[in-house]
Amino acid sequence: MLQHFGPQVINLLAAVLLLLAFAMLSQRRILSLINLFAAQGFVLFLSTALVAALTDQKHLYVSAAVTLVLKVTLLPWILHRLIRRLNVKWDVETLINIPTTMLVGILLVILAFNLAAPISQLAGTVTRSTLGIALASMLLSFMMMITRSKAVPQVIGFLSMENGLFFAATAAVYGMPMVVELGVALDVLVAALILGVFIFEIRERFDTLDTRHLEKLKEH
Amino acid sequence: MSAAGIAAQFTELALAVLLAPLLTGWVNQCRAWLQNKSAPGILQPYRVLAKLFQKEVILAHNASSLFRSAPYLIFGSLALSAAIVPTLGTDLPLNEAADAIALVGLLALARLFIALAGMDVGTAFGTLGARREMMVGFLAEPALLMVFFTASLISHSTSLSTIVETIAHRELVIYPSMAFAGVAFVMVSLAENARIPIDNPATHLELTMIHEAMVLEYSGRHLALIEWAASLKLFVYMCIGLALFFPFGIAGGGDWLGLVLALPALAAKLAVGGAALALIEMLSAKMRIFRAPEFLGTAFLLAVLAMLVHVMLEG
Amino acid sequence: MLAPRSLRLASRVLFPAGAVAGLALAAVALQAIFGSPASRVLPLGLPDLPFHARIDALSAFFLLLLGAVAAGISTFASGYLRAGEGQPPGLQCLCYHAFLASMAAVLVADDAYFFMVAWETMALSSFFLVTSDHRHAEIRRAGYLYLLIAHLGAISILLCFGALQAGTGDYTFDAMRRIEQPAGWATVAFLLALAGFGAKAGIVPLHVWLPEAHPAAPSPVSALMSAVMLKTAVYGMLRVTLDLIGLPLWWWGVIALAAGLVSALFGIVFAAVQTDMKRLLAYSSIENIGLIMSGFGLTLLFRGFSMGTLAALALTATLYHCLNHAFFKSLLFLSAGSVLHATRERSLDRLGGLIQRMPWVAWCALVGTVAIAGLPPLNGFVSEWLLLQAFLFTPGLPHAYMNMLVPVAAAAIALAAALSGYVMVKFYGVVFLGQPREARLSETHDAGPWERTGLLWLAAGCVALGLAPVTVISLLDPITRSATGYGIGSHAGSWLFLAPIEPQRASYSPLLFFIVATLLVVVTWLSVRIFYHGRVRRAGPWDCGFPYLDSRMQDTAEGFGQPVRHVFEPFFRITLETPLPLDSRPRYRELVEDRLWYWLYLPVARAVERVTALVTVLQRGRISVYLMYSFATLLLLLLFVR
Amino acid sequence: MPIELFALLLSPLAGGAVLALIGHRPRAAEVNAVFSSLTFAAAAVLVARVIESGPLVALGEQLFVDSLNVFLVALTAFVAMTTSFFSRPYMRIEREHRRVTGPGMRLYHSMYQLFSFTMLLVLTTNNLGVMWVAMEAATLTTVLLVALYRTHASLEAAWKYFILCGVGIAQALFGTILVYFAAEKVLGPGTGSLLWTHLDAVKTELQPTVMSIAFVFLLVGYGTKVGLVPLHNWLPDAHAEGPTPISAVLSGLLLNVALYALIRCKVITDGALERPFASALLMGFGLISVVVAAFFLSRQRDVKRMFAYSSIEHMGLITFAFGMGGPVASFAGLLHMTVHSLTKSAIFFTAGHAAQQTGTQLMENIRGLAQVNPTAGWGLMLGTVAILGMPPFGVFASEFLILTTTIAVQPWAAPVLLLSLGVSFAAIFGKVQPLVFGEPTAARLPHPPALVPVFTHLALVLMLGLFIPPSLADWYRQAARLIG
Repeated sequence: MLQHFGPQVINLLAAVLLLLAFAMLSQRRILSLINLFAAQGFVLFLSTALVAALTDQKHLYVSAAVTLVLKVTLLPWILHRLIRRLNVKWDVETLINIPTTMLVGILLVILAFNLAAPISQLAGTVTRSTLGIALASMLLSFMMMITRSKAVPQVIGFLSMENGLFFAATAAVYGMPMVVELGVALDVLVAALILGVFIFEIRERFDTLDTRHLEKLKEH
Repeated sequence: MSAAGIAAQFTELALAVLLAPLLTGWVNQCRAWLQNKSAPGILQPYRVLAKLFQKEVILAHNASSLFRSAPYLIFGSLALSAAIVPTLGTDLPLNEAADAIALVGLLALARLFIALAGMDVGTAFGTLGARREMMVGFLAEPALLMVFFTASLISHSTSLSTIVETIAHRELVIYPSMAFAGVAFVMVSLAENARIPIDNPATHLELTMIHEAMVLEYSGRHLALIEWAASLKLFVYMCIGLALFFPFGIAGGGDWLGLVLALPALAAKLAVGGAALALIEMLSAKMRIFRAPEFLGTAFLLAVLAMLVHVMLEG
Repeated sequence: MLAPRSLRLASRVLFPAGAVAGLALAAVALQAIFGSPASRVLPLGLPDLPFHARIDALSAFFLLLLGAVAAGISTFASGYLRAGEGQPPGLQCLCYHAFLASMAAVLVADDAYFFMVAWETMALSSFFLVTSDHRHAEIRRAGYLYLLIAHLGAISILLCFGALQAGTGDYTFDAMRRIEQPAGWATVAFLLALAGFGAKAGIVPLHVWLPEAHPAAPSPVSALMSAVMLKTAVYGMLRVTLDLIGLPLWWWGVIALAAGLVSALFGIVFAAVQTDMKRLLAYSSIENIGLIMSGFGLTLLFRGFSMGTLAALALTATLYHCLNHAFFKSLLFLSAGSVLHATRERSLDRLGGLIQRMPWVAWCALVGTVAIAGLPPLNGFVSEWLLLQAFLFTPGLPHAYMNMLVPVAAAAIALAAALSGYVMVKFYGVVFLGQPREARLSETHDAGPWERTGLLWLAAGCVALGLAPVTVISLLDPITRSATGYGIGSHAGSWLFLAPIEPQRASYSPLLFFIVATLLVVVTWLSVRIFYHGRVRRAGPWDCGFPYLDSRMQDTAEGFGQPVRHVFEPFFRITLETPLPLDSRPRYRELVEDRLWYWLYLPVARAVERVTALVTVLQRGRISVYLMYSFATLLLLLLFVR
Repeated sequence: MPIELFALLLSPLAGGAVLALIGHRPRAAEVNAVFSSLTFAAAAVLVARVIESGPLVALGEQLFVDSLNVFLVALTAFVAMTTSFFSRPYMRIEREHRRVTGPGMRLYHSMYQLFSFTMLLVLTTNNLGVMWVAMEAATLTTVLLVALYRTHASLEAAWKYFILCGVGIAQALFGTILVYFAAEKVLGPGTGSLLWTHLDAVKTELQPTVMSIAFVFLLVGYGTKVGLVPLHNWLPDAHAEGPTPISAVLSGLLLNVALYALIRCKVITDGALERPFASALLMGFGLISVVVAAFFLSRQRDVKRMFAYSSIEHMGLITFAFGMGGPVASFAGLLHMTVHSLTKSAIFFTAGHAAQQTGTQLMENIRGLAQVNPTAGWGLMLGTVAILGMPPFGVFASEFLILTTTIAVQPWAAPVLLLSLGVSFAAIFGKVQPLVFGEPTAARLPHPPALVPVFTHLALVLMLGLFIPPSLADWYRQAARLIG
């Protein structure tokens, strides 16, 4: 039963992931943005666990556990604490309005799909069709970083891009070797900590988190 | 290098040095007649020289050793140029030593020293004269060189004797290029010898004088030597003119008879030349100093034209 | 050795050692001219392109030139150096000898890498010397301009070597000599070489650095740069065209001739209006380099039409003028240096009457002036005479149009020579003769013993080169034979008479000429002395009876240049400030500038400025824009990949 | 596992840990120097072993050292050591000027050692995944150092550096995943198919389209770290705002390490694809970088920012050389990497010292360095002359080789390269000359600067310019053959 339904459930999870990426792209409020990020982490955990079950790869369970701990609980908690300490409740300012970003997002998805098409035929893994979706979600989060002017949304965009990459790994190759998975997870954690430190510093020095003030270093 | 050649060389030199003031006297004589004035006599330049040699030399306080040695250098170089130009015979020992370009260089050397001497005492007129002399110089010298080049293109050689021999002993051919060169040469010699259109030899009018301004500070025997050198320069220019354009009557190599005959021929030609010079001076008026470059520019242009004409027509 | 503070060590020991080394180099070179070309591979350089060194006749001649002139200049420098000016003496001494060594290396280099290393080390060490007194802003500007144009020249020389190796990848000169470059690549190589070496030699469009850099350098250095460094550029030109390219095309000669003539006239006309002693000499170097380039153009012209003997004559004239210019220009620069050192003054308007205080320097400078003006007994005249003789033979060219052009070229050369006489009278008259224009000039002292020996060595060189042309030409014979296949040394007449082709055609004997001239002068002096008494009385100058004569009534340098400014008006860019008639404090100022600065250099600078403005748009500081760049690159490449 | 390789990786790690504890104490700088020297010693022994006994594999094929990366290991360890010597007086003066606090010093020293550990790990690892992790760790360690002074500008620079490099490195991860995906087809799952040695052995059978897409992601990823032009925007800010030793190490070493990673991927991709797709891309990006960076220079007012742009230009030149391929070009590329690192770090030392003396990095108010402190002034002048490719120095040697091969391989590119080098010469020299010469504005400093490293570097570069020892030459040739 698992072998039969497994691939459809994974495709479903991939679709949910893509939906979450779009949602984050169109989100205006920081708090809900963080919750969406947590949701994305949870979906990633589910898919990794499912793939581990399907192909009984031991190290995938470990990586699923790490994802659960890191991306679903620890990082969102850090971000929430950060928002509370900075008592920042304002909505997310975007550089170009939401409808145009959505349009561009769709174009990106189409591009990602026909780019991933040749690769997925070759993929022997059961979840090969989800590679396109993983690439699409990565490009969408990249897009989110570009269009957001506040520091925190950029950080969240960066972390969701890492989620997209993890999903691509599981989709294409049943996850990277263990030592690489752990290394990447460690890097993401350290990156998040450093970004937190930075946001405090910027807030203290510039007393605003709008990156439009970070523009003095340029050629006159 | 025959004996006749050496003899011709020495007589030429002695002749030039002794007869130069006579030629200047003759030119002044002709000018006076043309202005129907009575001239002071043909030997007047000799009396002036004799007087000046007796006089005491008065030197300015800051006159340097260059000032005192310049007259001798100028006189020596002009005497040498007189020796180089073939007036009596063409077989001259000094012929291999110096050719047309060396002659022009020698005249330029004389001009350089007289200009430096003019600037030495540091008076306003001295430097003024030197500047004007050098301006005339830097336009006249290339013109003279181009005249010589036309002649050497015709005779395929720059040594003066060969030029004279080719022009004198070949059958009479009308060279249009030599015509241009002749006109250019006349204009250049007028400018170089400070004759009327560029500079008036007779007056000491401060603003117009070029040659006189440089020698203002000289006195006594130095002034004598400078005056003598000036007349020697006129004589040299006359001889160059004759050698290039009317070389008939100049003795060939090594025949004594030709030498003897050449003397009266030279005297006659110089007399005619002197008269022609006086006539030209009478007909033209002195130009403003800033018109001098145009005058000499045309001379330079004519000389270059002469060469082009030679290359195109007679090439 | 690096930076000894002690002045004594540098000037008493190191510079004379440099002079002795120069002499030794000259001796070795003299002997090497006649020997067969010796080549050796040095252990230095790139692994697969080690330094190749080779001395053949051409490089031996220039080494001789370098050694002889450097000997004189080094002796002068040992007396010239004084503490407190610019960098510590040790550093200057180090750069000076590095400069000499790199020039020698340029002359012996036999592969592109060694040549380029030596070439730019020469530029670099001379840059440090030029900016030795770097406290003044205009000296820094001059140094910068000099090194920039030198570097751009080096770039075009590197491209020229690229064109010469024509795809074989072998950058040794032997390989370049063997392969037969296609005509197209050979022309590209020639034009690049002309641009590269022209930039270093100071050919007109690229000459702007020369009048800035030479005056900025201390005098021995500017003498060395003017005398020898410009010649290394000529050597480079000769090496590339006559040796590496094999048979040159005739119309290359026309380009070189035109460039040479324009430089000659341009250089001398600008020299006439200068009021700074060393700028005047720098501009006159441009004129002499113009003469050398026109001689080189003539050589190519004859070589193109394979008229061997005439090419040999033109090449002899070119090399002879290189040697002469090295001697008399360094003599003049050194005398200007002594004047500068004695009076601390470089502008001509504050000098004058120095012949009384500095007789030694004055008389050596007179020898230099007569030599550079190209007047008979001395060496300037001999090379000009050879050049004019070469021009006289051109009507034999098969190309009708050429026959017309070359006489005009001869006229331009004659005009340039005459003008150089004018300029030198101005230089000598204003500096040494007349009344001192500044009160403090009265306590100047003459040059020290070391400086005098340097000046005398160079003056003796000028006289010797003037009086013994036939021996010098026989020295040049192996070079012309190797370069053009013919030599005029064998039948250049007996030791006394110089008759390049045959005696009837043209012959000149400087020795006989000099003896007869001195004889005549002595005879006149004696006859005047014997026949008439020698009474002399000192009194005030006559000056047409005007009593209140003072030093300001003399002609200033600017005044002396006025006729040339009037005659050659279109050459200059003159901005005139004349006072109004009712002006209470009338001020007359006339600024003479170089048109090329506004036509060529400023437009290039503005173009670079515009492109920079365009490019800096990339870096406007917004992080989202930067992210956009990276995103766009990714998408572009992905589209491109499929 | 050979002892020196173990020591090579362990000593910086241990140093990082130790200095994390005692980093703020006055003696910390000496400890830092000791650890760096230990690393360099280990590197030297490793070099000796690799030269005479060929490439070696260790730790169950996780670590791999051949002649290519051992040369970079030696270079990295050497420059890290000399920078630690330089940073001793420099940071003490910074601390006295109260620009850095106690904890800041601790952070500085520990991060410095961790940074050299990550670079050495990137160089010696055989596993592409671990290489990516180490590269990301290198970015993380230097981000905090760039923001050490906590000024507006340094925070902004650090933020941009982190975001741009983070995003770039993410692309590289996707590229690595695709490589692993392609390798899995041939070598089967497990860590085996990520090991470079295995990939190298089997690279012709890898699937071409996947490899080309993978290379695109890798190029954008690691290209951002190398500072190729469209992706270069973070580099000038990061190199100009951090403390000088960090700018020197960033400019000198990190760029080389990133390029090394890119070359490892290029070797695999070129093997997989018949047509030289990867080389063409590298050449394109290299040429654009040289031309665009050259034109950035004439508008600069900050000395370290100007030399950062010059680093972009030189990295573009090296990428162009490696893009051309062939033994001579690769040899020139490696030589240029060496001399560029040595000269650029020397320049940053002197420029940093000058900035410290005058208290500002703006070039208008730094004047007359040669008067106040001749060694620093002449060091900067000679460094600038060297970096601009004036012959007696090694930079000209490699530029000569690159240009001569360009004339042979791509004749149209030679004038473009030379003109941009000429423009950069005009710009940089025009700005540095008034710095060194002229009336002095700088004040003397309490502690004499440690300028010995500057002159050791310049001496090495001068030696490489005039005489390349044969042993070094063969070593470079072996490495060049590896690159192909």
